[in-house]
Parts: sequence; C-alpha cells; structure tokens
Amino acid sequence: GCGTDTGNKSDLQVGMVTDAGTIDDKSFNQGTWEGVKLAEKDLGVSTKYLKPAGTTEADYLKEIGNLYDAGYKFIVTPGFKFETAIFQAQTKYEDAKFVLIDGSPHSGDYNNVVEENTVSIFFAEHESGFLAGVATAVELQEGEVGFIGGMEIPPVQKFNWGFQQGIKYANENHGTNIEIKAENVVYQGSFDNVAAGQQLAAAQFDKGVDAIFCAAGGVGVGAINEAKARVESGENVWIIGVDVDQYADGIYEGEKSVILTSAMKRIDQAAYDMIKAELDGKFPGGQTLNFDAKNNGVGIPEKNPNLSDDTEKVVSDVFTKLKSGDITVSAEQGDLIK
Amino acid sequence: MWTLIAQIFPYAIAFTIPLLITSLGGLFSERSGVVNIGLEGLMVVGSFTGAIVIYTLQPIMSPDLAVWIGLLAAALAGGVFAILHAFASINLNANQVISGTAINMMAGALTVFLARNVTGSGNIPIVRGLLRRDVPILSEIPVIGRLFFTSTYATTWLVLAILLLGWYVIYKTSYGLRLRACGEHPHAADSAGVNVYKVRYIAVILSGAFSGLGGGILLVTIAGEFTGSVAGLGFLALAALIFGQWKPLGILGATAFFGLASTIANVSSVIPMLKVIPGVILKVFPYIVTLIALVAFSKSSQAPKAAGEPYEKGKR
Amino acid sequence: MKKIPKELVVSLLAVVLGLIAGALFMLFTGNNPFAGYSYLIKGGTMSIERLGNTLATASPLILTGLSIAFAFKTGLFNIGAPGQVLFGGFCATAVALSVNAPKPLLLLLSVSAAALGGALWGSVPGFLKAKFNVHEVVSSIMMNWIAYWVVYYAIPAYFKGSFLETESRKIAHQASLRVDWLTKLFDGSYINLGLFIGIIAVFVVAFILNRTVLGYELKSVGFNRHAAEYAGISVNKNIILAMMISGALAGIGGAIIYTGNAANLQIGIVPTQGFDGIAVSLLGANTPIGVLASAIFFGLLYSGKGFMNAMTNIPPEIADTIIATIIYFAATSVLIERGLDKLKRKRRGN
Amino acid sequence: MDYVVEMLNIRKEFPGIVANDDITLKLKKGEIHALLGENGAGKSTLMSILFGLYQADRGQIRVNGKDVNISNPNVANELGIGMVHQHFKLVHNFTVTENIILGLEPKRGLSVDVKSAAKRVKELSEQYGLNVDPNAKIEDVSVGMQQRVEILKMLYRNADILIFDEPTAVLTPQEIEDLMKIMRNLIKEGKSIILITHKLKEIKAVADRCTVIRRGKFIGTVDVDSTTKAQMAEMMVGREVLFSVEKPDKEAGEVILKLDKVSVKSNREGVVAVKDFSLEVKEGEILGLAGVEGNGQSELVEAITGLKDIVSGKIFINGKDISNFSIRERINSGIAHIPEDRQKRGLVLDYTIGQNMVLEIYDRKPFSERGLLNHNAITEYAQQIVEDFDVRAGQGVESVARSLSGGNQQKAIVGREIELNPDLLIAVQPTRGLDVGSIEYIHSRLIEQRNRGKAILLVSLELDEVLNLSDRIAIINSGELVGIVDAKDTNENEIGLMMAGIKRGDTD
Ligand SMILES: Nc1ncnc2c1ncn2[C@@H]1O[C@H](COP(=O)(O)OP(=O)(O)OP(=O)(O)O)[C@@H](O)[C@H]1O
Ligand SMILES: Nc1ncnc2c1ncn2[C@@H]1O[C@H](COP(=O)(O)OP(=O)(O)OP(=O)(O)O)[C@@H](O)[C@H]1O
Ligand SMILES: [Mg+2]
Ligand SMILES: [Mg+2]
Repeated sequence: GCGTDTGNKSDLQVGMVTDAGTIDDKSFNQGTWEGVKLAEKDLGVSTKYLKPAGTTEADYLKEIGNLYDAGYKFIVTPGFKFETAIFQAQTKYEDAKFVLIDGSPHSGDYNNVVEENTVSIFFAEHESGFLAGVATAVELQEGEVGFIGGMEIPPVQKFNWGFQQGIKYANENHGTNIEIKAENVVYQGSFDNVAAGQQLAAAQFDKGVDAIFCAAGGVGVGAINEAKARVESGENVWIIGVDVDQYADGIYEGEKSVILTSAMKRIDQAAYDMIKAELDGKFPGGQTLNFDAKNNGVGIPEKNPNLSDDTEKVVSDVFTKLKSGDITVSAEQGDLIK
Repeated sequence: MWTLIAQIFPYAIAFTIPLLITSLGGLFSERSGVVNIGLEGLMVVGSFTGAIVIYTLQPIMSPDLAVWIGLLAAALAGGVFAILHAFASINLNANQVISGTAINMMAGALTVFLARNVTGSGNIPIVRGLLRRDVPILSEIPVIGRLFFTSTYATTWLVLAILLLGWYVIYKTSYGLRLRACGEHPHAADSAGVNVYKVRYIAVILSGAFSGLGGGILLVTIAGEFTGSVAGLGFLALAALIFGQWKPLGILGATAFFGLASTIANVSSVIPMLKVIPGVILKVFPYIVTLIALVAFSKSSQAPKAAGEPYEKGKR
Repeated sequence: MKKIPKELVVSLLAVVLGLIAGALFMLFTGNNPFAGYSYLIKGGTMSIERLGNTLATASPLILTGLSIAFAFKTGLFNIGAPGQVLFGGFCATAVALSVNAPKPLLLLLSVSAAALGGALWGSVPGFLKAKFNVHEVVSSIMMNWIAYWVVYYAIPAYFKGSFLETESRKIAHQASLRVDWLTKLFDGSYINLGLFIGIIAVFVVAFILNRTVLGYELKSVGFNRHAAEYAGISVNKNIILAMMISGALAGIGGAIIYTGNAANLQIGIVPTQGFDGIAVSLLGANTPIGVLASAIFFGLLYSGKGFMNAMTNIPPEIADTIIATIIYFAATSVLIERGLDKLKRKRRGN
Repeated sequence: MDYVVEMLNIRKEFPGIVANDDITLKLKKGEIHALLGENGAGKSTLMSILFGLYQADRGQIRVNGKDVNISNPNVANELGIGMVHQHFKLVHNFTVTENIILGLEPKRGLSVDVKSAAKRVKELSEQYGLNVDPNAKIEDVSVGMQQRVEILKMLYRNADILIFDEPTAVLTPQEIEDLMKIMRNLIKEGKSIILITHKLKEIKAVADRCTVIRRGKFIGTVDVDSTTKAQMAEMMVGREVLFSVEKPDKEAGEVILKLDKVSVKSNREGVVAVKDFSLEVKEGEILGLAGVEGNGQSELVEAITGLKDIVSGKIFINGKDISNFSIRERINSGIAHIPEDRQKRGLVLDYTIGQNMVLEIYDRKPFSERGLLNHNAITEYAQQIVEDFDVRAGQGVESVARSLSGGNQQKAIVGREIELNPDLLIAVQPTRGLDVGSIEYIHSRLIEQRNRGKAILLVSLELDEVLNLSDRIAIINSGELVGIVDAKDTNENEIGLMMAGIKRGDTD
C-alpha cells in the first residue's frame, strides 16, 4: 500500500527489509514496520517491506537492491545481522538513505563505518530491562523471578543484564525481597520454539517463580500461554513483555492480562523519527544514535494496568534518575548471571 | 526425581497429544496402503483453520465454544486438504512421496498467504486456548493421579478416546478389516468385492482430519497462535508411526517417548539435576533412540506390504 | 523430427501449470500476472549483477538437486539433504576457519571436508538401510535433527566470533569460494566458484551414472535390488555408497552456501536448499542436465521474486505457491501423460 | 435352456492385443466345464470378465437366462459366481476366517462377528470335506490349504458357479486327487464349475465338456468323453503336438556340482527348508529336481547360487569348495542361473536389453576397462544373443526390458545364461508362462547344452517337463531328498508318490 487518506502526500518511498522471522514477530520486525506504517499514515510516504529468502548478507543485499531498483531509496533494516550488508549498501547506493537499527555497519571486522547516508541506531536495552526489573520487584515486593531469552544475541543479553540490575536495585533501595536464581535465567536457543517456551515457563512457575521476563519472540508466546492457563486456574503468575507493549498478547479475559509490564524499546518511534527527519531535511546521516532513557527511546509502557500507582511512581522516579545520570546501568555481564 | 517427573509429566503429555493424533492419522493412511509424508502440511492447515475460526469467533461467543468449533473446523479442513493427496495417489497413481512433499510445500505457502489476506498478518493469534483442569476424584489417586489426571487438557482425553476408537475400528470393524486388507494386498480386497479406492479415500481423508486436529490442538494447547509452521512435528509423527510399528498402542508408546524426551531436553536448562548433562546430548537423545529403536524393530517390521504402491486394477 | 523426451514435456507442462496457478493467485489478489511475471524475470536477469546473483542462488541448488536426483536414480529417497548440507557446510567452515594454506589448496581442503562430512551424514541412513532395512526417510529425518543440534552446539563452542554466540567467525577471503575476477565480472554479485563446482558436478554425476561400472552397479541396485543381488552385485555396499555420494553432493552444497554465498555459519537455521533440492530434482526429471536447468529456474524464481514484490503488491508467498504447485503437477504427471496420450490418439484417429 | 452361464461373442482388447475375440462359452447346470488353451490364449481374461474384474468391449453375458451386466466382483458375487484365482488372493497376515469374510463381514452391533463366522467356516469346511482350520494364519498354512481357503471363500458367498483358474499347477498329485474329489462333491451339491487347466489328463478325469480357445479365438466346445487327448491338444495348438522331445542317449561324465549334506534355513523365520541334502550333477546330464512348490527347491537353488547362506554342509563345483564364495565368485566359477522369477530376479526392467545382457559380466573386458563401460562392446555382445536366441523386441538391444513380452524376456535370460558358457546351468521353471513354441525352443537349447557336455540342474513344477528333459530325477519333499530315479525307468505316478514323501520301495 501506497497512498493515504490523510491528505498528506510525499514522494518519499520507504522500504524495509525484514530480518529472520516474520513481519508479525511482535518484536523488532513488527516494531520497525509499525513505525514505517505510522509514517505512511501521518506523513504520506509510500512503503514496502521485503522478506529475504535467507539470513545471509547476500540475501539482505539482494532485497536492498530490489527496493532500490524499485525506487525505494529510504531503507530501514532492523537487526544487527544487517551490519555487513549495510556496510556495502551505503557505498554501493550512494543516493539512498539507510537506517540500521540495533547495529552499526562494518565489514565483518567490527570496525564501524557509518557513511553520510546512513544512521546507526542503538537502544539501551539494559536500561529498559532495568526499569522493568524495578517495576516487577516493587509490584511483587517479594518472591522469585526468572528470565527466558531467545538466542544469546546482544540485545537479548542486555535486556537480561539490565533486568537483573533492576531487581537488585529495588532490593537494595526499595526494601523489596525478590530473588533471581541462576538456574532460572535461561536462553532457549531459538525465537520460535513455542512448546519449549511453554515448558520452560511451566518448569519455572512450578519451582516457585512468580514472574518471568521473556525476551524470546515466539518462545515468549509459549510462556505467555502458560501464564494465561495458570492464571485462569487460579494461580498468581506474571510475564514481563519485551520490545513492544505486549499487554494485549497477554489478555485472557475481558481486559485482564498476564503481562505485568513490558520492557520496551521504541523501535517504531525510531523508525518514524528517521523518516520524519528525512522529510524535514534533517536526516542525521553519519551518526550513531543511542535511544535510551534520556530521549525516551526505552522504557515501560505509559499505561500499565497491572502496576499499582505506587509502583508506577517509583518507576517514574527511577526513570528520572536514569535520565539525569544519577543511576547508571551496565550493558556488560560483569558478575551477573549469564 | 519424583517431583521432577511429576512436574514435567503434564507438559510431556501436552506435547505428546498432537503428535499422537497426527501419527494415528498417518496410521490410517498407511494401513490402507497410502504413504502420507504430508502430515506436516496437513497439521499446518489444521493450525491455520483453527486459528482463523477461533480468531473470528472468540470475540462474539464463549471463548471455550469457539475453541471447540475451531478444532472441528481444523479437522474438517485437514480432511478436505488431504483430498489433494488422495486424488494424486489413488486416482492418478502418483508417486506418493512426491505428492506428500507437494502437500507440505503447498500448505506452508498457501496458509500464510491466506492468513495475510484475511487478517492482514501472516500470524493469527488467538486470545485464549484450552484451559487445563484436574480431573475430579481421579486426580486424588496417589502417584497416578498426580501424573495423569492433574492439569490435563480436555483434548488429551478426546485424543485418547479417538485412539481407542481407532483401535476398535481397525481391529474390530468391517471397515478396519478392509482397511488392513487394502494395505496388505489390495488385489485380494478388490476380488473380495472391497472398493479399494473408497477405502483408501476414507483413510487418507481421515489422516488429513486427524492431522488437522493435531495442528488445531497444538494451537489451542501450546502455540497460542498460527505462524505458518508446526516445526517438524508432522515428520516426527511419521517417525513415531514407524517407531510404533503401525499399531495404535505402538504409536502411543512412541509419541509418549518423544513427548517425554523432548520435554526433558527443553526444560533441562532449568533443572539443576539435568544441567550436568551436555545440552547436545539431551537434544539429540530422542533422535538417536529412535534410530536405535528402528534398528531393533527392523527384523520384525510390520510395515503394510502395499504401502506406497499405487493400486492399479489390471496389474498384479 | 527428433522425438522430444517425455520427461521434458512433463516437466515443462508442470512448470506451465504451476505458473498458471500462480497467475490465478495474482489475479485473485488483484494483481496483473503479466506485470508480475515480467518483474519476476527482470528481477533475476535485468543486470549483470542480478544475473550473477541468480546463478549464485542456483549454485547450491544444483548440488542439492543432484544429491537427491542421484539418490532417486539409485532407488533411494534422500530427505536428509538438509542435514547433510548443514553438516557438510559445518565441516567446510571448520576447515576454512582453522587451516592456513594458499587459497587453491584451502578451497580444495574445505570442499573436500564438506564432501566427507556430507558423506558421513549420508552413510548412516545408508548403513541402516543396507544392514537393517530401516527406511531411509525416517532415519534421514532423524539425522537432520542431529545435524541441527550438533552444529548448534559446536559453532558457539569452537568457532564463534568475539561478539556473537549465534554464528561462526567470518570466513576470510582467503578461504571463501568468492574470487575477485568473478565478482568483478558480474559487477559485485555473489556469484562464486560454487557455480563451477555445480557444473562440474553435473558432468561428473552424469558420467558416473552413464559411463562407469560404478554407475551401472548403483543403478542396478536402485532399479531392482533383487536382480542386482542375483547378478552378484553387492547390494549393501552399493546402497551405502549411493547414500554417501548423495550426501557428499549435498555436503558440497553446504560448502557453497556457507563459504561461498555466505561468509559464516549461523546456528539455529535449517538450510532450505536441502528441501528445495527435492523440488529441483523432481522438476529436472532426476537427470543431471535436468537438475542444472531446473536449479537455474528455481534460482530465477527465488532471486526474481523480491523485485516482483517490490514493484507490485503481489504477496511474497506466491513464489512458494508456484513451486509447490509445480511439484504437485510433477507428481501427478500421469494426468499430464494421459492427456498427452489422449491427444495423440485423437490426432491419429482423425 | 438349462445353461447357468452363457457368455456370447465376448471381445476384449488390451492395448496392442485382442485377448478375447468373439468367444462363446456356455456352462450347463451341474457340469464341470474345462477351458483349454495355450498360455496367453485368453482364458484368464475371459474368466475375469465373467467375474467382473474386466469389462468386455463387446458381447453378452447371461446368468440363469437373464442378461446381466457384471460391472465388478460384487455383482458377480450376488449372481452366485465365485472364482479361485491362479495366484491366490489372500492376505497373508489374516486368519483363514478373516480372509473368507473379507468384503462380506457378518456383524454383531458394530463389530465384525468373527466367532460366528469362524463357526460357519468350520461347518462349510466339514460339509465339503475341506479340512480347514478357521483360525490359522494364511502365512502359516500350506499351498493346498490356501487353495481350499479360496474354495471356502466362494462357498461362503453361496456361489453356485465356481471358476477355478489353473488350480492344479501348484499341487502334488495327491492333492490334485483330493481336489478332484472336492469338485465332484461340489457338483453333487448342485454347483457348476468352469475349470481352467493346461493338463489334458485332468480334463479327461473330471470334466464333462471342454471349450478350447486359441490366440483369443473360439475354436470349439467338445464332449470330453468322446474326444481324445490328442484331438484336444491339436485344437489347442493348431497343429499336431509331439508330446516328447528328441534326446540322444549320452553317457554322463565327471561330477560338476556336488552337494554334501547341505542344510538351509527357510525364508520364513526359524524353519529349516533344506535338510542334509546331498546330490551330484555330472557333465553331460540334465538332472531334474521334482517337488511340490514350497518344499525347499527355491532355497536349495539359492544356496547353490549364493543368494542364501547355508547352515551346514558343503557345496563343490568341479571339486572346489565354494560354500563360502560370494555370488559373483560362484558365477565366475562356472555357475549360471535361469531364475524362477524372471521379472524380480532375472532382469532390471528399466535397463535396455543390451544392458541386461551383461548383468553378470559388465566388469569384465571388453565390456569395461578401468571402471569405464564400453557401450559398443556391450551392444555388440547383446546383439549376438538377441539374434541367436530369437529375442523379438521393437528396438532390438535398445528396447527397454520392460517393454518385452514375457516369452521374449525369458528367451533373453536363457540366452544370457547360456552365453556365459557355464559348467553348471541351473534352470528354474525355464518355461513357466510361455507358449508352446517358446517352450520347444528353450527345451532344445537346454538339451543342446547337455549334449555339449554341460551339467544342468533343472527345477520345475511341471512333471511333464521334468520327465521329458531329465536324464535323472531327484525328488525333494519337505527339504529332504526322497530319492533319485532314472528318467527312463520311472513314470508320473511314481514320481507323484515320491513328491508326496513316499519313498521308492515303500509302495512296491
Ligand atoms: N491387463 C492386461 N493388459 C494388457 N494385456 C493383457 C492384460 N491381461 C492379459 N493381457 C494379455 O491378454 C492375453 C490373454 O491373457 P490371459 O491372461 O487371458 O491368458 P491365459 O489364457 O489366462 O494364459 P495363461 O495360461 O498364461 O494363464 C495375453 O496376451 C496377455 O498378455
Ligand atoms: N498389464 C499387463 N500387461 C501385459 N501383460 C500382462 C498384463 N497383466 C498380465 N499380463 C500377462 O498376461 C498373462 C496372464 O496374466 P494373468 O494376470 O491373467 O495371470 P494368470 O496366470 O491367468 O493369473 P490369475 O488367474 O490369477 O489372474 C501373463 O503372461 C502376464 O504376464
Ligand atoms: Mg491365465
Ligand atoms: Mg496363468
């Protein structure tokens, strides 16, 4: 779909190439696409996404070439797997603009080169995880939490590490008593094994875990299902969502959801902002942008029906301190679990 | 140890059930003489249809009722889709393996394509699947109650009932007798006045319906959304069929083994006791055991003699 | 007039019918099929670079298609190609990442390693079939999963880079099947030596099957193992050998995928080329030359569909639907043959 | 008027062949009506039409005076027509009862009522003296018993018109006697029978009338009592038939094949098929091995050729112990083998005739060198065989084996094996399913081999063939050697008795 009914009209053609997984992955592909679609609606750009046949640099570059040849010269790519493809594309297609989310272009040697037609965007997932951790700890006050990751890739790891720091912070500063055991921090190893997600969540719940932070795509879907089933049979368990506000995914009855809160990174916002900047002639080419607490690039949702007002208040205080730099969250494992 | 088993048992069963019903579908098809390698695709079709029906109905009626209607629709759709395979392998004497492969490819492409056309997204989430319940009274029985009657899905009992019924049909009814005859010696069946084509059509359609149901059950118990794939479960069901020696009780054992082994492998990372075993060993364990079992059973293979052979009236 | 082989007619008709089905889907979604197909073809051919990419996409398919065709010719259904691709590719990657040698030698080593790895993976179902009569389809499916998990754990344990747990280190240019002159010739496309390996393999396989004692024995066993046994041909040896050769071909396909088209091995992904090989082989009537042609056709479909999607609103699943339909029609070729016979008889009748 | 079946002017065409051309057959109530004809004359086709397996292209069928359209076996069943097929149509892992009730299952509620069916089978079995165990599995019972199961199948369906397609080919003379008795019983109970057979003796023994067809055409229907065997044979073949082959006397030479107390396991689990079997075959002789099907002949041949391992004993060729040789080594030691099942063992049907002609020697010079095939040499060699043995095929050596008729396939195999110039030629059922012309030809080639001083082991179920060709005859029963007799001083009766396990002398 091109064309819009808002009256705004623009010549800009915005293309996106999806990473592994589908456009509906409830994660970075979907988030990015939602931002692009929002731009279509608000700004009148025309849009298109392509799904590559595989996940190699060649597959990605081919689709970028297809978009380029079809006139889509503003191209958004989510995921660090695009790093080497964009490295080549930015010089090959000099008159095109590239937005690389979660990564920075390099030739395979991790020497980053961001050309003038490219913006590289990173998110402070650890800060997002931290806030979710604080929110969880304060809301639950005491109990156990767990973490289920998909594959061991940097954004997922950073969510995990941040979450653990958030729990610790709340225990130390807000008198909560939340435990997170090493055995309950796991990477399932894929983003699509729903059954394993269900089983892992069940195993953790059975061992007394009250809330699980899932940064695992389809694996998280399995965990959410397990939580729904348990809540409906009277148990009191929670899931903390990731990337986008997953509240709706956790709905099991009317408006009630098992999603306590979500550790969000505003990918949609980032994609939208870049498109808008381009239209305004302010495309920050050559820069590496960090979306973090300071610029509201990460955080928990504005509305968290499952969080008490008190909790929200605590989180918002912490959020302020993150912004001001009073609190810093490490993006490294250090002595954290996994 | 006991608590570990007690904990994972319900999930192992949950994982077993879609496999079991799909495998039973394969059993009907192969016992009639038609190899059905398209079980995977038929499960996908079931999962898709179930999802789309439940997705549409849940907002306007009782979610539970919607789930059951969805399961019914999944079975129906699987059965209808299987006609493609039946037509190719029964009427056209096609190579059944190739036709099954085509079924798998078609199901994958077509369902996602339709999903996108209907919901605008390649995935179809459902708000709510089936709830787990303890079976009254029975769940109080020591040991057994904890293992078998706690946290069960209604579909588990449904599938076990179908299995029992399937066993009865295959071994006790006239259709079963004819079915087995068609899989062993279709010409004998034909000359005894059995309509081989009809028997095989029914069997292949049943295999589609059961696989469709399997896909639907996977959706409402585990997956919670349609994503265009069932992650190789259909192929695993096929392996279970051979592992289980084309016998209803055999496939019950084989699928239960897969269910247990893969559940253990999946949750091993959160079970301290299992953590000492290298992950790769746990993951490949079910597959290696299957290979060993196939070797062990190879001598006394009960494979239907005519399975995979197109039936031509004139030929002998 | 020379007689056109029946297989060719059947394959072509299957393609045509598949394309017609695709056209119907395009119409159904409100698109113009002529535009769709012309963009599809343009997408795969309109520049020298795209042509190169089409051939690069086709290269591993030639090998996996040959692998499966070879198995079919020898009476086996090798559904284990995905596992053989993965494990062969893993072996090639391992060599590429750990051996230091001049490029030609290194490539020879890594491709040989891939062939050996694939052969090893194929030998298990072959052995089980020969010795215990275990159906190769089931054992191959098991071997696929075993390959998946072995590679899944081995890459992070031994070959991961400094940043990522989920893929191997990048393979140096030194060890890659990409060569500068070819890349330049095709304007920076991904084409690599894999294409030549594929073409050589086509001729080698055709030669083995048609002109050698080995091929004669393998086919005898494939067509009629009872007669082969009667004639004193070792059935068991030949079944194992056939699966090993088939596996080796798939393994080399893995080398092309991971050290040619790509430059590393990502875990958690089953290579689709393994399954696609089935379609390639069937459409190619299980003959080496047919496989070459159909691999290029699939390469065109895969590499052109992106441009079609970019230029139109045709959903991406169309290409897959077309392929599935083609396979279905290839499977039901009896229908086509019957139609042809009827046509002939009618013409004769007149 | 009192015809139960009238098949009038039946025509049936298969692609490329008219199997039935204007054939008329009328079956009287209460008679045994023989249907006689060479292989491929169209007997089975005609009966398959009556039984509803095929549809006639033209012609009329009347049952009990009414025009009927028998579109499938169910219709035939309803009309009271039953058929015992030459190749039994029984499900091997079903019980006798299950096989009998298949397609017509008695029910109790939803279940098949196996119990009462078994009772009924038992009753029927007793009524007609068939002696069948209703609960035995088919794979465990003898061939004769399987045939009686087929008969029960018809009786269970209340068939009044019974078709027997070559029922005696697989039976011992004793069993044939029993079958005749059963047939006469059936007639007494008011049934009518059509009997297909090649054996004039049997027709003479039981049939009332006989219809003869030749190459799909109706030749005539005669009264059996008033027609001689020779007359019937002439009707069948179209010329005078010599009932024996010319064979000069010849002194046998050195021992070529020596079996020393050979035991072989059966193809079925656990059973021993051949027990302590000792035998010698000498140069310049044809040794016939006679026995009822399934008494260990196949296993014995497989043991000699190496297709099967022996449990104990030794096998010698020209004095050399070959017990542990591979199949190929045995071929190279001078054994050639015309296999029992030409399509399963003898040919790779998807290969051309040319490729098939070198099946055992493709790896020898000049057919291949250093692993590469020499197609020219192969074609040349095959060409020679095709010419010498009169193999008729559309595209000569380039014809795919599958496209050849059975007789030509067999001639090709015989040619290939003789061309190997073996010391020992094992010929198993070399003329099964062939027409008279081909049979004569193959017989003469076998005798020619013998005359050239080769040793020939002939295994055949056809007693006539064994008697006509052999110099000596060994009789096998239940895997044991019953005895060896000189062909010159024995007769069908004696061999028949020995085939049933009764040793020479026991009777005298
Ligand atoms: N289904 C078929 N398709 C084509 N040709 C057939 C078919 N069945 C039989 N024929 C041919 O029809 C002819 C008559 O065959 P039929 O089986 O009736 O002979 P028969 O008299 O029963 O021979 P036999 O003594 O060998 O049993 C043969 O030439 C045979 O090859
Ligand atoms: N489809 C076919 N095409 C060509 N020849 C055939 C075909 N079917 C059978 N025949 C030939 O016809 C002859 C008789 O075949 P048929 O099937 O009638 O066997 P039969 O010995 O009479 O056994 P039965 O009575 O059990 O059918 C055989 O020589 C067989 O090879
Ligand atoms: Mg016949
Ligand atoms: Mg016959």
